[in-house]
Amino acid sequence: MSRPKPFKRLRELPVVGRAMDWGLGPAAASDNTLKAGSRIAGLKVTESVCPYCAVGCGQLVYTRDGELVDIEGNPNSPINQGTLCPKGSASRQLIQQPGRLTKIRYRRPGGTEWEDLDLETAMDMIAERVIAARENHWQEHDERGRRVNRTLGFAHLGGATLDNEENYLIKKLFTAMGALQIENQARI
Amino acid sequence: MEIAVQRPEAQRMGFFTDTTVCIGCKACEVACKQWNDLPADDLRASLSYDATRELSASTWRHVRFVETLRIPEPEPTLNFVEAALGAQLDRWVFMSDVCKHCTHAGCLDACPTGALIRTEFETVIVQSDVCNGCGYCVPSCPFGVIDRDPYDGRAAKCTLCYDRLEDGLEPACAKACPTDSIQFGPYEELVERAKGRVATLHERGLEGAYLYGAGDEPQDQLAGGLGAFFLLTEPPERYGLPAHADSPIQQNGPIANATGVAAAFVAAGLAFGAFAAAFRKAR
Amino acid sequence: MPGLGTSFGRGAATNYQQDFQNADCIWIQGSGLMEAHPVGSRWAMKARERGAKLIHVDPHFSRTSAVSDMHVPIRAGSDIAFLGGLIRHIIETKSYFEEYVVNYTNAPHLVREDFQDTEDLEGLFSGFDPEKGTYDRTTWLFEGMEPPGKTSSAEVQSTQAFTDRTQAGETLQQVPNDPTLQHPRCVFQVLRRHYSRYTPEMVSKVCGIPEDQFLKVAETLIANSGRERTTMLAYAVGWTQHTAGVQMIRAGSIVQLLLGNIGRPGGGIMAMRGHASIQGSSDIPTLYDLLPGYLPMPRATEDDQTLADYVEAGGKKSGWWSHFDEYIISLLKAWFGEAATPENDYGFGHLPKLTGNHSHYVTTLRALDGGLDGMFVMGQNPAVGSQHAGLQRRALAQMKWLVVRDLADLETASFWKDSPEIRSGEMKPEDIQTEVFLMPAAGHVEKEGHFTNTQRLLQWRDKALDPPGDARSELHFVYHIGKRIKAHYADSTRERDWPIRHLTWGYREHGVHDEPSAEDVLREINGYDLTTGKLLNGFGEMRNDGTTSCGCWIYSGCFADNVNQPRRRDPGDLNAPGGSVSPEWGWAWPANRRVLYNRASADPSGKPWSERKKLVWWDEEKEQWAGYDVPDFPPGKRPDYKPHPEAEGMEAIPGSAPFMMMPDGRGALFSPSGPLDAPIPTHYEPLESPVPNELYPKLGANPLGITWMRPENPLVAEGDDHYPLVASTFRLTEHHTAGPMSRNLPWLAELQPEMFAEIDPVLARERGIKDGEWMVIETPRAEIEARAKVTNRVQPLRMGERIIHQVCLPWHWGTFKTNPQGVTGDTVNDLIAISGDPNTTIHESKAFRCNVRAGRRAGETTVRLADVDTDQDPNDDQPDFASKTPHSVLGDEEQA
Amino acid sequence: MSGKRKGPPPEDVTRRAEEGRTAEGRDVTPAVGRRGQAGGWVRTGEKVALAKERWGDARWSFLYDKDTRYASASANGSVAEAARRARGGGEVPVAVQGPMIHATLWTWEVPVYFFVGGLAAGSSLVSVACDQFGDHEGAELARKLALGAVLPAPLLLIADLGRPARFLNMLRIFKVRSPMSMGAWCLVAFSTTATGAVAADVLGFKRAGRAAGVATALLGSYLGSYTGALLAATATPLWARSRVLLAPIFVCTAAASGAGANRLLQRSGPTREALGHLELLAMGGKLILSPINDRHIGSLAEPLEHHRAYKLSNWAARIGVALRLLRRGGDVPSVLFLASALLTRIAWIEAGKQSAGDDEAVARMARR
Repeated sequence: MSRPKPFKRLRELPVVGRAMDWGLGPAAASDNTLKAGSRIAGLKVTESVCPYCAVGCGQLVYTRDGELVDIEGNPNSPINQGTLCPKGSASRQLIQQPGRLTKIRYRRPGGTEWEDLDLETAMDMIAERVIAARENHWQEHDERGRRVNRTLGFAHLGGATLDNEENYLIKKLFTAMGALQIENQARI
Repeated sequence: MEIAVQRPEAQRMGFFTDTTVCIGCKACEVACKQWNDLPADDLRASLSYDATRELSASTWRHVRFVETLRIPEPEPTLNFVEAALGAQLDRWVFMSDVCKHCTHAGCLDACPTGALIRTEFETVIVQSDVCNGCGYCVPSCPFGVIDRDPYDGRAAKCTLCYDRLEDGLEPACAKACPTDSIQFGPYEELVERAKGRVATLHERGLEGAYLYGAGDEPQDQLAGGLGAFFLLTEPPERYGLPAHADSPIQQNGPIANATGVAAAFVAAGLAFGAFAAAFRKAR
Repeated sequence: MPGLGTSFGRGAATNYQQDFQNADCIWIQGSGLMEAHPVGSRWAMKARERGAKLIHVDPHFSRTSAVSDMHVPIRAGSDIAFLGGLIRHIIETKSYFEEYVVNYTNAPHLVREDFQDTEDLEGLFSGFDPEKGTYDRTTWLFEGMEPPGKTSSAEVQSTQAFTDRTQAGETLQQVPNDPTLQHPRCVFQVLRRHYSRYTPEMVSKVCGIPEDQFLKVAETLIANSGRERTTMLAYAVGWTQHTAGVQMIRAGSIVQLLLGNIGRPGGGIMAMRGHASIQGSSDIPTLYDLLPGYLPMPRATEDDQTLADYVEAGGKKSGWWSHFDEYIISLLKAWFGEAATPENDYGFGHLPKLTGNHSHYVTTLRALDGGLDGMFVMGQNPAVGSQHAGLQRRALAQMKWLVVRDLADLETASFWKDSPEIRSGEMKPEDIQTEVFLMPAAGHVEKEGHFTNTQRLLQWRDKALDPPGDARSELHFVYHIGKRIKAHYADSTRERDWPIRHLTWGYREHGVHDEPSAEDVLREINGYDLTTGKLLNGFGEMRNDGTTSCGCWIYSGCFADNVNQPRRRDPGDLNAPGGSVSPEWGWAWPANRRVLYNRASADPSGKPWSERKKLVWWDEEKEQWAGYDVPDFPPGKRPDYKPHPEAEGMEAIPGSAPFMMMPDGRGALFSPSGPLDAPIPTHYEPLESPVPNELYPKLGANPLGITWMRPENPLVAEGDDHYPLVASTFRLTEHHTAGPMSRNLPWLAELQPEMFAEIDPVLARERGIKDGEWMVIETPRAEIEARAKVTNRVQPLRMGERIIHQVCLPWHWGTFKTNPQGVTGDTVNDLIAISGDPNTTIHESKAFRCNVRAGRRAGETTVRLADVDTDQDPNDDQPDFASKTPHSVLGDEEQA
Repeated sequence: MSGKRKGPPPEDVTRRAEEGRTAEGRDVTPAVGRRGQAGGWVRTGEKVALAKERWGDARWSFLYDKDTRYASASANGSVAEAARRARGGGEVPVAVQGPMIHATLWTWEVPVYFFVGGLAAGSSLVSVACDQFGDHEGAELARKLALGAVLPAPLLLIADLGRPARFLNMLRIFKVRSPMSMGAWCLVAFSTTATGAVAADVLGFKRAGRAAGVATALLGSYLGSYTGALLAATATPLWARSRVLLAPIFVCTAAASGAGANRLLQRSGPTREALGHLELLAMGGKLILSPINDRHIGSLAEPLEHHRAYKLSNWAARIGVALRLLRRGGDVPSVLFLASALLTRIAWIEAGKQSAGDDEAVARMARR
């Protein structure tokens, strides 16, 4: 194998050698380079937890004026110590994903396209429908005459990426309404 | 000296990528894209589990999946079934490839605009505000790292997270790596640690473990020593790495230039000879 | 996770992920640890660098296998044969940890005389009712025990899923026992006989694992267990998703108990769960059969008509469950506040009652039959992620309304517009009468709240920014829907509306969106002392007189001292002895214990088994338990404490019995009234298996395995040679479950852009399938196409004379994408029948039969179901549930 | 990947699909990345919250600390030896799993530039020779030709750039090490002196014209040869292994093309004859050097030898030489030599791409 001896020798020569380094060094540095720094310096940080698998990696969320700038691992977390897997590393893109919904989409029965719907209207409509489903399918007693106070008119299927607080309210509200078919990913 | 940004307290920083603890998760690829805000590449069918296939202008970390499993020849014999039944599934090696930040950097030597510079951390970066996309760095890299973006037109590659380094942060890939296969730190310490790792693996019987790009005698160095070096367990070609490499300009430039200019003068001599002959005859 | 619950007392991972580093051997089976939990495997990799051995038992050679010391290819679904082989080997070579087994497990207990084993009954235990397809479990009890409750076991079967309502009413310290383990009816001897035929040769024949490889695994586990060493077992859905899933986990638990690995550092069983808060969503369940804290959902039976009945049936006289009444009463107080009084049974009677199985698949069929008005789907994608996804999509089309909440559009919300059934013309948008509300949800950084991770660790997320536009958290959604519903019923006087009117709903609102305070909800979950108004410091402070409230008893203490404990962020000194526990980081249930049953890390006298493996010990000077972790034991209970024969509650647990959730304080090798399908795990084939059951040829699959014999859910008939291959699904690191969280993210999509199938070279050659080209995978339900990956990472298995080929399928793809850089692919779940484990109703997706061929599929994936006639009465939800095994059971044989 | 893609990049398509979408208080532009640069470098001088200073988060390693057997404290001498074992030996011991290196992205503009540059360089040499032997008219014509040939060169080079608007950055630094930099400067200087020479000629400053011609020719010696050196100083096996003879071969074709072009246009009989000798010698040189080089680099030459342009260039050269030796064909040989010169350059560039894509070849080269 050949070694770059001629180059090395050239570089050791008095004048020519210096010339071999022309164009390198400080003259080449650009303004952008000289002002390089991480874009998260000085930003607000919030401690969070990765939403993907159940490992529970700590995340640091850097934001500037209410906009998401960066999500990376939390070095303090004894579980992940700053590391993240590819999904966790992509979680900024999860939040800022193409196709992220910001408006309600409504599809009327038999409809062929989505329509827009105002949030408050949608909430009212949904409440109406849950109430109707409860009323229409209310069972006071089962066929053997035992008290069951329930409705099988509507169901819930939740992902296991919901917060415990959210699951708690879901279970609490729907159970109070008499719903039984409350399920989640744990079985899927 | 080559260093373009002078900061007195700076020292050489590097990557040590230990393939023996890599689980092939590709966190480094995504963490790099996230931090550097790089786009996904055009979709490609994957080979093995490797859909990225190679380093590119928008993929600065790339996990290679080294298949050591051979699919038996499709001979319709009983032996074929036997071979498949008995196949040893003991090796499937992953290696997170990255720019080597060479001491003798081919891309740096080649760059006509000064877009490529050596930083105070002795890493090699492309200054995106300077690069005009001449493309000469692309064939000048003996490791197939730097590439010119087919849409954007500028060359781009790993900066060892130069911006993060400036603020005392470790590079995004090294930070993300769940099993610390990618380790980052002051170069000299890193090399010492890597050597210790090789020694440990040898003690454990993994004789094939070696460092690619660090800890070599001067005559064996790869490109003068690699700022980002690797611990490998198979011959380098399995990972798409050359057994030997140097900055092509340092290796071939002086000779090629010398013979070229010499040839030009020979040509001039011949021209004068031809003219002399022709004009003598005419006279 | 009843497999763990019935073995040890709590249905959750026993240790914590960082504890992998303290293991001497990590045994991964039914899990792709490195693929599915890359960061969790960080600690396994650290263990490896500390000298631990890694063993991976899995149908295909994955990234997990690549970094393990040993990969053992196994036929999907044959795990119990393998585990039974280990149990036999450990017993026969006397390699069990004798002192541990005698003192900490129920090995010495004597089983009733009328108990008959599968070895006597060709695969069935005594008490099987061939008519109902269920067991009367009376004969499984220990000598002198009476069956719990008043409810017949058939009814228990139909309502019990996921609950730990087990061994109710037992008082066990009087059980006759033989500490020498010699009595022929003692559990140890029963176990020994039960597994006597699970020889290495049999393992090889059933699982396709060569004998020497099996023995190497057994020897490695044995060598790395005992006083000085511990082995940790990691499993995941590779075990749960079988019709004998609970039994697989039970079998793994038995191995770990025999080796003495439970309750010890670097030991135990890590149930590697797949979603950010899937542990949390069982703890605070959105599950039909549970109330928070694993309290069973009341049934319509006489057991649960009144609070007193419910407590009597659910509580236990000894062990921790003797506090049962405190938990349910405090829960009712949390929900109904002032209105819950002793006079009205705290409103207990108003809770809806179960009469059968109302799990997801039952509900799906109900919907399919037109019996469901509407459904809320929050952060879920059943059109891809649920089994028999084609059926799911058809069921969606039968609902009146559907509310889908997610970050972006997905298959479930757009089933009426863009799905295989729409493309095939089977369904037309104009004909689908489902009204769909697709609501934008808030992302994990756009709301606050907490997740419970795989190690029972509650971790709080602070909110970093507001959700965009009309996106809102689920908390916001449920809270504000709740407000509307409460307003609607505010003036009602009807009895049935009592719970809604009195439901406590007074959470503070903040911000421009009137977001309810998540911390207020967490405080309610933690519970209050209603006499002082102060937050409870733990479940120990709870009372049964209505003076405490608590939304989830196992989480009580998470807001102790008015501090949001899950928000604690001090990792501590990781390098200190025992520092890996990090007790000040977040908060783990129960009572911030990081290693469950850690009393077992000390010997019966309270001394650590060894210096190397010390975790919790008896401090004689301070007269209490001490250690690196919070002791999972009454802190002042002396190790030599012996209960009085008449003692009840925790008083009945001796100082040497580490499993205080169990009535006898001992780990269950034999589970008399735990799982419904077996007191000791027995090898059953998957519902769809291409081979007969080598051990019990007359039986085949789990006789209690649930399936739905409906035309839309066809199973491969026995003897049908058209589907000779075993298929199994697995996860890829680069994608997440049904894909909405990864397939539409360009950074992840590019890493695994296409659905593929891994097959071995022999099969590929037989079928003319070429690497990288298209292939079709076919089952009676559907056919899908995928890129072929012909690789030795999947091996043909030799099982005796037979050679079995396996097809390994990652399952993350669906047919819809939100942006041009997203990726799509055929849905594996289109292939899979709905079925269920009898205990959990978790389906069998890890082993089913299929066939493959080269080329592309002919039509859309589930087109073969288009003409199936569905004619079922939607209200007939009882009969079709009862388990009907497609394989012949003994009763049929006798008739024939 | 090929050199340049038309149309917007995929992530821009994704981004544009969502243009105009707004959400109260939040920027909902999807985060799908931007090409060609590392995102957002800003120096604020402030600290990064919750990060340990001076790379503290990267301290060895969180994972494999002293409580593991990860690495022994002291390494023995076997480390360098292990690497030598793995990397030593002349043969590649295993199947190569590429890709190994990237091929050049240059398209047709570059070989054409090489051609016109060579032609210009050759012409500049001819002009000096003409002056020397008294054919000043011929010299002026040669100088015009040199200028004419070099004029499109910058345009070709600019067209090949990924960012043509930044052409001037080529002159941002003077980098002796980089053949590309030196070539760019040389091209500028050559163009300047060539323009000066022609201007002087036209304005009647004969002596100045001649002096500028000499300077142009001196620069031409580099302009005609550096292109070969430029290729040879890369990692592409075919080029790198041809480092001794590639530049001389390019000089030969440059001289031949310069001579050929001039011969077609020159009027003076002796000059034409001299140019005929020169192109014959130069092409002959190429025909001799090329096979020597091919043999020297062995199988690495295959992509070149199999390339159609290369075969054509050789045949053009051979027929031209034969015709010239037989004194037949009039101007045809000169045309053939020009064609050969262009084809040679095309062949070398294209074969270089193939060579770089041949992982086995790259691996083999690195072993020897």
